[in-house]
Amino acid sequence: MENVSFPYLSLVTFAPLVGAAILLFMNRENQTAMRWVALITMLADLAISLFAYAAFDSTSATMQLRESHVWVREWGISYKMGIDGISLFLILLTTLLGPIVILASWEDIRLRVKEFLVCLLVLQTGMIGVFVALDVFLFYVFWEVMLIPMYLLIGVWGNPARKLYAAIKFVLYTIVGSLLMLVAILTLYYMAGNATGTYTFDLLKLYEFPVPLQAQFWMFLAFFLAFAIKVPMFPFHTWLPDAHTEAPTVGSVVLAAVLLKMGTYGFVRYAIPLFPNAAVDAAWWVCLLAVIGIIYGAWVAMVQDDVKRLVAFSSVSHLGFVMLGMFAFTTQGVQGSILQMINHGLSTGALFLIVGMIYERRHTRLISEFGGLSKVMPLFAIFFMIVTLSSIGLPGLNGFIGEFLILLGAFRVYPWYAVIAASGVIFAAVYMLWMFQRVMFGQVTNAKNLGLKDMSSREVAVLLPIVVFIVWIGVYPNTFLQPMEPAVKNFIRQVETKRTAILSLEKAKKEAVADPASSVKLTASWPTSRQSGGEKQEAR
Amino acid sequence: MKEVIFYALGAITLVSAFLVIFLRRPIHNVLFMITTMIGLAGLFLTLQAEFVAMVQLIVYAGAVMVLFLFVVTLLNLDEIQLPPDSSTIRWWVGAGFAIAVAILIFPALVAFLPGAEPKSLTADPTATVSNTAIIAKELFTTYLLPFEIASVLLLAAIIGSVVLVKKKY
Amino acid sequence: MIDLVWLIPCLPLVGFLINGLIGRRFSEKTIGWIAAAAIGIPFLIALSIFSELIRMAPASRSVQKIVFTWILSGDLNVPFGLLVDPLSMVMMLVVTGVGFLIHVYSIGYMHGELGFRRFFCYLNLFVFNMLVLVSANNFLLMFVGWEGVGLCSYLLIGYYYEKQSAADAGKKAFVVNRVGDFGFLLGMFLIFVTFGTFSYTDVFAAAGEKLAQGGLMVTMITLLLFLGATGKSAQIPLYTWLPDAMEGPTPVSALIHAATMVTAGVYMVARCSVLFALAPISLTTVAVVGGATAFYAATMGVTQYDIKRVLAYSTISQLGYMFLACGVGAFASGIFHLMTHAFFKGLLFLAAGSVMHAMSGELDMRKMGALRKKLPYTHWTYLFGTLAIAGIFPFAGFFSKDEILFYSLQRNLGFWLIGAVAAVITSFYMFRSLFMTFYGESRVDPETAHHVHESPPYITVPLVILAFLSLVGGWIGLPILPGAHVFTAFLDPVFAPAKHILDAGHHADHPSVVLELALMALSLGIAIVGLLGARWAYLTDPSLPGRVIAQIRGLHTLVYNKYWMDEIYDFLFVNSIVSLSRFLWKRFDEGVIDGIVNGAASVMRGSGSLLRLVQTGLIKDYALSILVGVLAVIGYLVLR
Amino acid sequence: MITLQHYLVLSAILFTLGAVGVMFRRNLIVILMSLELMLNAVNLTFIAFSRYLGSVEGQVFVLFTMVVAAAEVAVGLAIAVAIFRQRGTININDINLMKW
Amino acid sequence: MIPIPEVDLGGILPALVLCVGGLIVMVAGSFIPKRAVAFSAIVSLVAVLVAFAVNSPLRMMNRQAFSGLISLDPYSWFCNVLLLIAAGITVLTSVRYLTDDGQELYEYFALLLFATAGMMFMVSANHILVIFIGLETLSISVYVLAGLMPTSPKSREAGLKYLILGGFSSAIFLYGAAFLYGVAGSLSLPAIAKVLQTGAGGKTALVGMGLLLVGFSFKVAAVPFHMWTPDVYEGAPTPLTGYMSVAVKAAAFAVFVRVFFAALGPLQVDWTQILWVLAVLTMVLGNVAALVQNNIKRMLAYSSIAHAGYLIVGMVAGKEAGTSAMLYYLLAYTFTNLGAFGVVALVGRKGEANVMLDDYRGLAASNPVLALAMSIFLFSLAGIPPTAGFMGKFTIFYAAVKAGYIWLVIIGVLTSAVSVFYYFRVVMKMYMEVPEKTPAALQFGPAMILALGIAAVGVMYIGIFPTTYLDLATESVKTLF
Repeated sequence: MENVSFPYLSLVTFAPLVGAAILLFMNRENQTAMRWVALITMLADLAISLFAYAAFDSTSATMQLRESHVWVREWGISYKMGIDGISLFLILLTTLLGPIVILASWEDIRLRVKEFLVCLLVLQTGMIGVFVALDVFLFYVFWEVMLIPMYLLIGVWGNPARKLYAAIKFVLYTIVGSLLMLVAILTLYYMAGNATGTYTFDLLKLYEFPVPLQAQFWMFLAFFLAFAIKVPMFPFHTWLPDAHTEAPTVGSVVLAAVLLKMGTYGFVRYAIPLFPNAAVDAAWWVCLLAVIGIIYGAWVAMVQDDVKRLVAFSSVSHLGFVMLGMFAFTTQGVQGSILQMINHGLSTGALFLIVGMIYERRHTRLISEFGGLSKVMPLFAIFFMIVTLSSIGLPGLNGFIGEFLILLGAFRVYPWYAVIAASGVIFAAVYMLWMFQRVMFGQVTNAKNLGLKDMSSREVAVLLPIVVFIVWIGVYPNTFLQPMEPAVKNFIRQVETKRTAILSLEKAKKEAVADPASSVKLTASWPTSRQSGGEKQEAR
Repeated sequence: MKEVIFYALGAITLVSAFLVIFLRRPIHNVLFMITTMIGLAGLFLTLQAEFVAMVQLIVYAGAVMVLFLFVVTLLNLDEIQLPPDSSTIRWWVGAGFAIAVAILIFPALVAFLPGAEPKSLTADPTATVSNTAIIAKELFTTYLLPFEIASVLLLAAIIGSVVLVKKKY
Repeated sequence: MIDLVWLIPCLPLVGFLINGLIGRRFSEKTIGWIAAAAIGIPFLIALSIFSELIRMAPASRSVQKIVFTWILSGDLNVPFGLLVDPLSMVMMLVVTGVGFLIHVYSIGYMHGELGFRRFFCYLNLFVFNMLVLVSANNFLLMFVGWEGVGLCSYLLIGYYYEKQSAADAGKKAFVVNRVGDFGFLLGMFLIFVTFGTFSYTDVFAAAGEKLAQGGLMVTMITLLLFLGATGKSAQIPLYTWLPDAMEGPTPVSALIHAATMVTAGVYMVARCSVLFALAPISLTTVAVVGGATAFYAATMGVTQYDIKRVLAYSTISQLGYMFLACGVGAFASGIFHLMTHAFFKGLLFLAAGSVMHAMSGELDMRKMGALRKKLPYTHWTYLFGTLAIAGIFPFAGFFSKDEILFYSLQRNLGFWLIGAVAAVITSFYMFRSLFMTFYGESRVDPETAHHVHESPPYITVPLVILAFLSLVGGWIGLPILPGAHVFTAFLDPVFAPAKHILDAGHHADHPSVVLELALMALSLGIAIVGLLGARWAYLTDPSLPGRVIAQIRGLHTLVYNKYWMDEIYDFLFVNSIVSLSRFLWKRFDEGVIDGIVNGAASVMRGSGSLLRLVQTGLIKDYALSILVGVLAVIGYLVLR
Repeated sequence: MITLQHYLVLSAILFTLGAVGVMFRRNLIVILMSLELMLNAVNLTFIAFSRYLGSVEGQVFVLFTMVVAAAEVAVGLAIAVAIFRQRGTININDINLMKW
Repeated sequence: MIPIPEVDLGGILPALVLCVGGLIVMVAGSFIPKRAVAFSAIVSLVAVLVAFAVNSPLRMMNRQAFSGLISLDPYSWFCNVLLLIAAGITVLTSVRYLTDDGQELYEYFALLLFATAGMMFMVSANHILVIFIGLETLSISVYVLAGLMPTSPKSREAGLKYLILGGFSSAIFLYGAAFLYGVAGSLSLPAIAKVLQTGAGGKTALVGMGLLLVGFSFKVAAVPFHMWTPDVYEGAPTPLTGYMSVAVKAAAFAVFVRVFFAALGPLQVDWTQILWVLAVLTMVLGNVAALVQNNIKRMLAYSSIAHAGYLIVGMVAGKEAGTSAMLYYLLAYTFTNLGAFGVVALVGRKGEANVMLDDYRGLAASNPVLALAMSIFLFSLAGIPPTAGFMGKFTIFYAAVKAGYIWLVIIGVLTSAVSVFYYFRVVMKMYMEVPEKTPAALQFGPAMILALGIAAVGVMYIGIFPTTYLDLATESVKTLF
């Protein structure tokens, strides 16, 4: 029997929706009141999430604060929520960014404010829902629900020139992947139900089902595609620069900070534990893509002349790190990977906020239009610097901890990948500092930049919390590492035990059949030489 | 004897049907349509479906074709010069398809052997029940429901026809 | 007192925070003295800890203080822990001591600058990071300081950010350092994979048993760490950033790019002496790179006219000496030279700054000369510094350099030769700069000459103190007399294990006193040769350089342009990667991937448009389509 | 000997003729007639089966078919008239406002 | 002497109520010409509601009536409910449309009711004759309705095209029925099944089955029998288009399923193959062709073709899972598409002046609620959770996965990814583009508000809480097998 707790998670998920409902009935002329309602909703959401954090037992690896209700009895679909150390901080990140995003859009968005705020609030619900869902179906619903507000954010409040292209590209990319994932989900559901007799979408029950190797391969592929697009991994990343560039500031912030984490989170929570053999076998390839992404993203970022685009490509690079760490299947790697998700959320989110601030003032994102802003906006320069350094991975700030753990974790399994990835650290410095220099340093060459106002107190309020966390994570990461450690260890152990269990199961099956033809087919399903990663894992 | 009647009626039917399809003047089409109907009624008779044959004559050859004729004259269709029908290539392609379908159906026709001999409608062949009586009985008992639905259908058709050609607007 | 060691790095941080967060309304003086105090107090603490340390038994002079657990992940446990042992003690004293003087100097030097507060914030932050670097008890924490000082170096070089060249130089420094850090990082990974820990004590204790003497692993580890060192300490091949770093304010050059940060590489190699001792190949590499850099940088020093650049190349060259020392196994000598170098190079830079200050920012020595009378303090202190760096007895540089040459000879004649040649050149170009600046005819342009005046006490007092140190700093390492070399003795507990390993290889023969004395005389002679050469060329016969240059024009151009190394690097790495990236972006990203994506969309739309054409609107076509369908269905059913 | 197949083949030919007529005539009225031909062909099949199966159901069905055919013709002609009034044509190639 | 046949009016009461309603409309309409439409609408609504009420006993029944010609079972009940919902909403959306034109075409409602009655006979039919006559009642009514708008040449043309092609397909259907009659000696569905189970019939049965399949495929607009759909949907009065795309399709599918499972079940292996191909063709062509449409009615027509494809997937999947999924899908689709066409009718205004995609530009700014409703419908059509459309696709695809048709499902999801493009294009027009000229305010009648409200709430409700409806669908198909 489930131990059901106070419904923190439902509250935290649906509180923004309540705010959105209130907004719907407000007078659209009264923009300030609407902003306040949205802000208060987000703050309330943050408060609830903090209560949830307080109620969270950080020593336990199990799913906590669980809620479970039957939803669609016919199908074994339940409304089931729960969090562990992995999702905990992603939720906190999301709720933290909520008020920030509202504040950041305070003066930026003047057109159709009501719809805008509603979109943000609905998006918030969708994002948190993805992180708390423990039912595959519920997860999928939230996963897709997110899509629409994001689509509108890009398409309605984006940059008029190419917003439509960017918006539809975003949607199509995402949906192709997620629909194939849907097929895999259905197949998994059916296979598990058929084998065990209980048809259920309950994730925790599906975890226990040993998926046959061949099927694992295909289903993992489908999940991989969906998540890799969302992450985005090279070479599925081309929607990202467009979406980021064309989206309004807060759109980019949410997109970078939280939406991209859906993909990586999907891997941790779904793709890997459900299909451990396929995941471990594919690790070599995934890591290869991740490493290519790291270098590729960095290189291409280097030559961008649009600030947002540059940051977008830097995301590709950073998320390459996340993937690399995750598929190393070592404690440090996975922990670093999860921490890096948070870090990327904070740093890149902040970068987009910063870019948004100068965009708001100058209405251009071209690097060449700027120069010498340090002179006119000294306070801004400080914040920008800190965030840039965090993004570069300077020790003492958050980025370093994540990247270091990832590289260390990956180094133990794939030394060469880690070596190449580590060189990405060099390029990160190159493109970020170069950009920083071109924007902030030098003489003020463009007369339009002379009269720019420094940050307002609102803008400081937007960035300050992020900067606090940037430093906090860098100086004392244990606040974040400790609660996730049991969950991460559990994750790795789970993958390993399930993997070996399935292998022995398949072996037994093969022996039982004793048919050479079928056994050849089984082993040929995936090149066996690729299992080196897994073997090293065992050896350790 | 039967063969002669069958082939004669068949020829009448097919030839006039052919002419219906290929003659250019609508009035001719209508007239040959009537002969087709009559030919078919004859064939129905050879199949001992007297009632249906009569209905065919009265309703089809009579009422329906008169309706056609009426419209043809109403619209002065004979006066209107329609351009020639589709080009020959299209024609042959289309006809080819149609004939192909017919050929494909052919095995289904010849494969079918329900019995060597035609059967009577009643169990007792000597009974003096007319075809009409049997049908009437069936129509008002077993097939009462479709019979009633047909009234709705006809009502809808009547309303429809009236509404469509109403000149009020 | 030793429990308070955490205050040493923390106070500069506090200074940084005070000035940074609430310093907006403070006066310049307040800011400056807060910053200086933030270094001065730690110096005093360090001194008291030092006194505590020397009262301990030599073997137990290693104390660790764990402040808090920093990273804890699986089997990875990295504390924020500080290590107090002779080596870190020396470094702390040097950093805080010299740092304090330079802070004081800066109060005068930076007077009236717009970013005065910013400058001191950065400076404090730098000292914090440097102290973390030297006092960390594990590799990862050292790396934090390591990157941190790199950052501050970046910020301070780019202090005049409005100058394109300054901003460029800062970025270059950071990026080149990152290349080195990349090696450091990988070295650390290998260490962790081998030892499962980053703690110095654990690693060095286990090194003997876990790593085979001269094995591949230890060689890789040390070479990678050394790559890090070359970046930070501006050795071949990663030296190019240091000359450019002179774009920063002069105190920065003195503190960061002469006295402290650039020596971090030496410190690191010395810290890992055990590992290096286990890897002969790496040691040789260190020595070769060090020697080569010493010579190579010296040659470039000869041709420069910019006084700070001369000093910059000389720094590179001197760092080469230190590595040479480490490479031949004389780690203590390396550290000794590090210390004396901090004194005299700090002094030289500060004096050069004083000249600059007087000359309204002029750096070109061709526009100086005969400043000796107008800038008496500066002249005398610069002279002291020059004498020290040239290795004239009894200045500090003499002792440390001589020791290095001595050990080099013991190891290999080639090392000694290259060191000696470099010493001649060093002596030459340093006196060249001295003579060009302070002696001979005045070439100062009249406008400036008007304003030339001696600097205020804020500047001169630190100069005098450093000049004093440049004189006496070497006396703690007197050679020959048994027991006189207190410095080596002090450091001995740190380097003993390494020495043990090295001595096990080839038995240590005690050098004869005669040889030692002869060598000392020889190196003094070398220095004097350089001195005389410079005197001849720049005082006696000022036209000589011109004629010599004319004779060897090609070579001169090559050296003058720094062997075109910057250009070659640009071509090889920067430009190629940039063009490749552009190619990837335009052709691959937008061409291939987006091409496929958009292409798929176009194919869809195209087929949609084609399908539209079927929809002719004609009933007969629609009927035909139905018929085709019938044909297909029936055909399938019948013919199957 | 006239067998069931004779009738079936005859009706198949008739059906094909009707289909061809629908596909290739331009005159709306003739197309409607062609439709009638097709329905009549079906009727013939039903009657033939009815005879050879000894089942009255086929004949009943034919009656309903006729009803439907008549209704269809009525509505069809009504539309034809309406269109003719609107556009002055019953050439279905011209009745082509909606396409693509 | 003709015996008095058993007459079970209770079973056909819902359809009778509708017929009576139609008659009242016709009679009353001619007496109060001024407000004929409003009155007829009310009468029709009442008729639909009464029919809804008297329909409920069917859920408990499982028997045959009228000498086995119709079967009264939960399946009929469910389909009747579907049809009545569709009819009700269509009545509501039509009111404004019919008065907008300044005409009092009250006959519209009568024909609508007759058509619905015909469908209701059809879906509960147990005999091909009843199916045929019901089908024709429906068809003839709809031919007329499609061509009803006297001032619109497009409407007339739509009626004509539908009539001729419908007649053509009816003939094919009948020809198939004739073959089956020949094989089985009867057209009662159980009788056919009984004969076919013995393996008799051979090619004749196959051909008959094939021709029937073509006939139904025409009605459900499966490729390549779909060609009429875009034209007719474009030309027909918009509310009716919605009705056609929902009710006619639902009825056709209901019968399709009943005939093919109840009567032609023994041939399942053969027709499954064909339907597999048809499903793929339909999904691909429908979605791809919709991509390039600029007229929203035409676009929705292609979209409805595509949806027919998804429904055929359900049929391919077969048995309880597939058919119950189809029923659920049809229910979801009913609300969704009627809502969408309601909005199209509303925006289209008088004489369908605004039916191009570009006419939707900036709709969100001028009519935010309407745009929101339209977005919900479009998302549901695209299958985005948590709308009913998503649950529908989900159930269908699951049934197919269960039956092992993974590839069909993959093609299905990929084509629905394609569909996202054109559905979102409308959203894009509404939210992200600015109109060239400021649009005039739209006239909302209470009927339209009610209709759209019901549709939108329905879409969301059965999407989020599908249990009840899934249960009903599953329960309903049980008697089929």
